[in-house]
Amino acid sequence: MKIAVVVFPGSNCDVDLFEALHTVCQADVEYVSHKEKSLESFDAVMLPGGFSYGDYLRCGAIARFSNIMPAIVEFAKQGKPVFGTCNGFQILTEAGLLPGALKQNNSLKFVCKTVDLTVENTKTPFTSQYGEKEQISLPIAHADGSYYADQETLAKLEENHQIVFRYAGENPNGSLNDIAGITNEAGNVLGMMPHPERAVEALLGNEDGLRVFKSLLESGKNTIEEAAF
Amino acid sequence: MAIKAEMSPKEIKETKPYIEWGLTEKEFDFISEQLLGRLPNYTETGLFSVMWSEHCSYKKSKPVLREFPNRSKRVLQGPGEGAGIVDIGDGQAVVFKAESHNHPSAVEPYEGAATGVGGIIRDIFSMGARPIAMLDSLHFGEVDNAHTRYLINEVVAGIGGYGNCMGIPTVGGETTFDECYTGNPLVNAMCVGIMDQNDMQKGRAKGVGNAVMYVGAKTGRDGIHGATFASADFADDKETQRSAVQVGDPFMEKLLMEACLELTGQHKDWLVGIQDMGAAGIVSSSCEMASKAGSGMELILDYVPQREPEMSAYEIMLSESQERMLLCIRAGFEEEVRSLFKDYGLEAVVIGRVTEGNDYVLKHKGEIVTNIPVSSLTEDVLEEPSEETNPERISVSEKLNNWVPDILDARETLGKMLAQPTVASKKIFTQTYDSQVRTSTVVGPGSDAAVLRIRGTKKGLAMTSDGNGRFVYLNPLIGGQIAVLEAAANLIASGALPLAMTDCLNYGDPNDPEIYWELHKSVLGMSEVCRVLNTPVISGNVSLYNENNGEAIYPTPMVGMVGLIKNINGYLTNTFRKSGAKVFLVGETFADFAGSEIQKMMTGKISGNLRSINVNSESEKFFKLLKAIELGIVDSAHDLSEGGLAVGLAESLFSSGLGLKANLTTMSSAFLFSETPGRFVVSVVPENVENFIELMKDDCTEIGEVTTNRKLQIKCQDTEFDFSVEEAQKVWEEAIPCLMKSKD
Amino acid sequence: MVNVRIFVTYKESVFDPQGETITDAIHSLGFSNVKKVNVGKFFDLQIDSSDKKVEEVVKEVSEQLLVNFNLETYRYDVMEEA
Amino acid sequence: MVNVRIFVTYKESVFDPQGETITDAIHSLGFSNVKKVNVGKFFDLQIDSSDKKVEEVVKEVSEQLLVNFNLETYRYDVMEEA
Ligand SMILES: Nc1ncnc2c1ncn2[C@@H]1O[C@H](COP(=O)(O)OP(=O)(O)O)[C@@H](O)[C@H]1O
Ligand SMILES: [Mg+2]
Repeated sequence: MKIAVVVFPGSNCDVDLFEALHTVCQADVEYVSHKEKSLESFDAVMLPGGFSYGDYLRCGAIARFSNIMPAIVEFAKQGKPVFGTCNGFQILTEAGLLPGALKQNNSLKFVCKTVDLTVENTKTPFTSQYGEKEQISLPIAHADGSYYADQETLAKLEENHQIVFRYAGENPNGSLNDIAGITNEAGNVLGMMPHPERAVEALLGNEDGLRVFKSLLESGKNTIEEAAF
Repeated sequence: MAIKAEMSPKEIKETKPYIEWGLTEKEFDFISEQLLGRLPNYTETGLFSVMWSEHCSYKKSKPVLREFPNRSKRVLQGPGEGAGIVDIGDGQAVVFKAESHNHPSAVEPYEGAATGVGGIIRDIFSMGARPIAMLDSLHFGEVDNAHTRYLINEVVAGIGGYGNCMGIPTVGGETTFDECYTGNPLVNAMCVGIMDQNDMQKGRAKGVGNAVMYVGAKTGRDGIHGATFASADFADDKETQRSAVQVGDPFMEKLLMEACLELTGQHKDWLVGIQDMGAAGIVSSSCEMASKAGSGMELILDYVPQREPEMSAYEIMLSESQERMLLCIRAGFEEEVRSLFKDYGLEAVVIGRVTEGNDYVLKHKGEIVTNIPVSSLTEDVLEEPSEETNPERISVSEKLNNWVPDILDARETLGKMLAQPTVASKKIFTQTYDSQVRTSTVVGPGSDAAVLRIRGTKKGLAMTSDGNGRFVYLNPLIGGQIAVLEAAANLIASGALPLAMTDCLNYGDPNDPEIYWELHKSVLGMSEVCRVLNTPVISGNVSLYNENNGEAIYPTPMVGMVGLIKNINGYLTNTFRKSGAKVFLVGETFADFAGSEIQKMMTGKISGNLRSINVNSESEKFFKLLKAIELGIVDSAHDLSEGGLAVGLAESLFSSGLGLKANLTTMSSAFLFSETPGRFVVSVVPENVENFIELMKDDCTEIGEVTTNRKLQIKCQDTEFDFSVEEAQKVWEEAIPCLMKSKD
Repeated sequence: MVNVRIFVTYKESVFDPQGETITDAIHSLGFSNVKKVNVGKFFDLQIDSSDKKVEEVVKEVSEQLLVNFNLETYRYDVMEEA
Repeated sequence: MVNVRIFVTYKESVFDPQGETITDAIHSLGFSNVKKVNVGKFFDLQIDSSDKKVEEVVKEVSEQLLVNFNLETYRYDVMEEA
């Protein structure tokens, strides 16, 4: 499986994603500039955290007009795995690949800490290695992570099991329904505010995020095997 | 400040506007008569006034700074460049420097702090290094009034706002509170970078005909006279300072950093020299680059990218617009550089050339607006000898008996102590900093030093920033010693060998002989410890005139220190890890209450004299402990500072899920709060105890055992008490959030 | 040249933490007669009106970029010709 | 009840990175006739006008809380009585 980590002007967790995949998971991963137009040789796409375009205007609002975006939209439409964390999540909502929006935290402050989460849906390409309702903890680091969608959309998210991660215990930002991460209806696009890529090594004190990447790599094996079969 | 309003040289001589810009009459006359042989024009007078300010010239502090040792086998670049560089083996080097932004932050706390961070980051990547961590050192007034709370909120938000957006983790720092900083908070920032040794760059413009290129943000009228402003005492007259406010654009700086790192890392053949535009903008960067290379320079100001219309030469040269760099590019590669920067959405423009000789020539709108020797701006600055006198408070306190606290209820005293803002948890601030981005932070804010791993190696770096103005105020020499010892102790406790240090020297008005004496004595104290520990000073910054309406701050040297961890898996934190481990106190405890937190808490002020320190034996003890840690026989280590042993024991228990039974029967409860420097609390698992004692000998005393009952149980000579760890932690964590919420 | 001011606000149903915080702060300053505060942002655009219709440009820029319809609504005023 | 809208903008000479970035984004969307974008914020206050003079309240609240005079200036409109 070949994975693209997209770099926008102002992305800054691109290294974190890359290293988690390359060094820790030994996956085949490449940086792809926002200027590129094609994702042809890739099997999965990841949008990193950071401050694309300084988060001026709204987080992710300007990045969604990048050259690479149409290719990402097309990629998602084909049912291939697309993942966004933090700013990546914000870009995916701004681009309409995921419903809803991310507002400023209720505290009005940036918050960097480790939070408890419940894995709500293990039937996605990113969560198959977690147990149903498993409690994990992951770092968050954002100022605008309060998930908002109107009631109708929220009801649909709940009904379709599109909510993949929920804050357990303290809700750190005011997200509706304690939402920390969601997929699109088809389940191949995941956006989440927490940073699994920061929790993949014992040296840094947390390995709970590793299985997001392991799940993806495993799902890749399955599809390749299926194709070979 | 339109061009037509500019005064003629004669008018300048007569009406002396330069005095307001910070130049003295004596200096002006020296410049006209000795250096130029004519009167300087308006633009030239402006250039002199900023380049001869203390901030750019160090004319007052230079004689004192010469005391600092700045060499060791490892030092690759000492003071004199954007930042100092130290060899860490494997062809790699660590690069670091600290910078103060006190005065800008007093006026506009958010942008002042943010642009301080932006400036120090540029210093690091201008050396060819990738910034990997930020630390800060913040000193505010007491948290009992709305203005101080506003300053705190805005400064902290500014530091986080810039660092978070840049993707550089803010991993450590310090925050203290004392009345003397009320009108003049100290906002110091330190940046640490890492590089391959063959990527090292210098701020140098040499090679006749080579291009001087300007990259980054456009020049506006912001921050004109920022450098002189930083060098003068300021009163409450805010109106005139408002124009000096610069706004930071971290997004622009992120692009600038990536572009510059591509240039320094991959196109060394194009590049001759690089320097950031900090204080005094284009003038300081360009003339320093020429001066260091012994070149002349000619700049055409019409080519400088400008944000506002009708800017005069004076304004263009003195502007302190942020996020700009100056490059010297080998002739013939201008187009390549332009296109590299364009790829990042940035402008790179040739604004001049390196010339022969020593002339600094500026042209604007077809006229020569400046033609002076380069060295007149950099080398020829008159050093100002300063008078020194021993302040009366010192000679008085030498004769008095030192205060010793009378503890009625040790448990209650500890509870109150944990809630003192200087002791209490700073999480409410540090959790607004992204301390983990780049996924190399092994230990973030909260322990003695921050620890980062170095990717691709087994090594790690530990780093800390420390300052204790109270001790320096009571005895500058010993206070200076303590400042460096304290920083080194933080690194040792993390398992790191201290390599070198940087500093920010924050003092009052140096024209006051007592303040100059404080500066001099404290630098002597710091230097002595640097020599003994072999931690040379490789970079730093001086911030004088820290006064508000005539009242000086405590003399507050900030020490930033970086250490090397041989094997990252052997790093330690201050938290106890295993029940049954034996707890030792390393170092002896004396009646050191002068300048302590307990004195401040119980008497409302600080007083007394400091006990002198045997620096050599401190150093021996430090290195013995480091050896024990490197041998893997220590389980946790915590150096003791504000609040003394009692606070240190409590902190070692926080979030550990453990307890401690301490037997201190040789100590009266007052000594629990003594702040004797150079002490550590360490825990050692039973199988290592024998080896540990063998190594540490008399320098360690067993004081108790880690338990599972989540209680801090202390028995001393005069009393015995229990404190639930959960309760103690709650007091410690909630103190500052609670103060920050108050409404008066 | 035409100057246009575009006002963007949260939709009625969206909780605005900033508005609440500011209301509290105003009350703690003692201005209890300030009952409610809503916060919004505005964009002043200078538009060269020669080619395309100004209102069209304003609508497109707003709807494509300046406004997130999940949360926000907008209005605009065409101001004096400069 | 009186409704007041307070407009807060950067002072003329203050660098506004947000405005610049948004202008660039608008240009890259193809709207080259948008020459300049300035960003500001506004506050809608509902004020009970019974006791203190409304304008006084607005001034004090703005100057003490809403406006940072290092960088910003403000204006306000008193709107319809609600
Ligand atoms: N207190 C100090 N101790 C050691 N070196 C210092 C000190 N203050 C300044 N320096 C060194 O002098 C040089 C000039 O510093 P400075 O003017 O602050 O740099 P910048 O131009 O980046 O603001 C730097 O190399 C700095 O490291
Ligand atoms: Mg510099």
